[in-house]
Amino acid sequence: MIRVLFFAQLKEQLGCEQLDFPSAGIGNLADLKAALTAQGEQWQPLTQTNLMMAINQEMADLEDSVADRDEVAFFPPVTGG
Amino acid sequence: MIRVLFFAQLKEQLGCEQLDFPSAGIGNLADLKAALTAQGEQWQPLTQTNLMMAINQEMADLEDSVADRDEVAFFPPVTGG
Amino acid sequence: MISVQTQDFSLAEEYQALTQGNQTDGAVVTFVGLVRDFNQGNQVLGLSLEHYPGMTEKALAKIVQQARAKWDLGRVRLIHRVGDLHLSEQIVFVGVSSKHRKDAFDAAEFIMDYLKNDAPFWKKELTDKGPVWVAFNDKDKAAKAQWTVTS
Amino acid sequence: MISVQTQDFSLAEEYQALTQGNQTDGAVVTFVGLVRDFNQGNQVLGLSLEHYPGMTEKALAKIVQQARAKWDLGRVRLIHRVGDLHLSEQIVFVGVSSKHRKDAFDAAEFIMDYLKNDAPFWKKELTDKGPVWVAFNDKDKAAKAQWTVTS
Repeated sequence: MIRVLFFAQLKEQLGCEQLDFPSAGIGNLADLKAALTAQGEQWQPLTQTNLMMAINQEMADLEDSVADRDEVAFFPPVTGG
Repeated sequence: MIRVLFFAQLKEQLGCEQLDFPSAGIGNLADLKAALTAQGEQWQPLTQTNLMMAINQEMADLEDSVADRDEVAFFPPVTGG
Repeated sequence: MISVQTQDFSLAEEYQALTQGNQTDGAVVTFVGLVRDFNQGNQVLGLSLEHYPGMTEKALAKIVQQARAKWDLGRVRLIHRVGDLHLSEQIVFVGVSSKHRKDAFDAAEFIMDYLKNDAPFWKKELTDKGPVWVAFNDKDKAAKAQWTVTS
Repeated sequence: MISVQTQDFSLAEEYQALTQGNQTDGAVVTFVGLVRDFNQGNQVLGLSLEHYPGMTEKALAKIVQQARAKWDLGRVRLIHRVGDLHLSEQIVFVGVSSKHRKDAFDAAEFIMDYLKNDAPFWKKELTDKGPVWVAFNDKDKAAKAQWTVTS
């Protein structure tokens, strides 16, 4: 399984904070995002532009590989400081 | 008279902190500097390069006019902060 | 010293930690970010700061490491608060000591510019029109970009 | 607030003066310059700061005015000590508050860069080789020059 986390307004839009998603067939972040979005209408917020992603708590891109037991996060551009 | 002040190492080199100098014949800072230097060997430190000057407590150049009762200062480049 | 915390911090204590027993650094630059009353067109009453525990600390450590690689720095302290904050409360602290002032100024500004782009914090402002997630500011992207151009 | 003084200053008090009752400024940058142990090849034990009373205050006021003309600043505080100072003692303080951090960073650095060139202070260091007048640093001239190029 892949542990998937959502933060800030994305978390509110999805109505979901975290979930475990089957890693079968998931090669990279793009695959994971597509598989999540395919679950239904309520996952459309994942298609918004400018979303940021992390794999195992490091910033990542859609092409980066994802493996079983990885921790993946999707979130809006950061606004701290 | 022109009130003339010296600071820092220039003051030590000249052995003089301030003096009143006759304003007759003094048109600008260059004139004043030349007249001071002409007083004798001990005034040679005034010919060193990079000396800074002020007239009435504002930074000034050799071409700037000096008049009777002005306060003029000669000093090395500043090193505060 | 890097800390992500709910409690407030003291500039005086941070300055003490930057300077005590430190005879080699002649320059100390500090930055404090505070909750201000007006942002992106809204009257702000307070804000709530969410973050990504675990990743936040790693991201901040990486930013400080990048700053140390670019400049000759003495001590660096970085604190970011999370949770609910009221108007005028302190949000973030960066303190840098160094031998020369330019290194301290550049590093402190660099750390803030990178933090604004790379550290997983999100601000939700409580405004007179209700809660509003703060939008990313493109000026922050430009501020980060300048460091790769001029280096 | 601009002050030329023999007595020490407190960063905590200065920060208080920059922020108290100030809800509009979200950014505060401070710089403190201290007597450090090694400068221009000499072991420093302390220093003596001479200045040009009267002109000093005018020069500092002009520098702050120049900074205010370039950036949107809230409060600005500038303190420079004179007289005899020991190792690790505080020499100079600049504090700037503003709505946006870049203005505060730029203004604080600008004020220091201009002070280093235009304010009539002279440092005599007490070193292990005896008293030495500090030589003007060409890096300070370059630091000032950058502001007219990039503005």
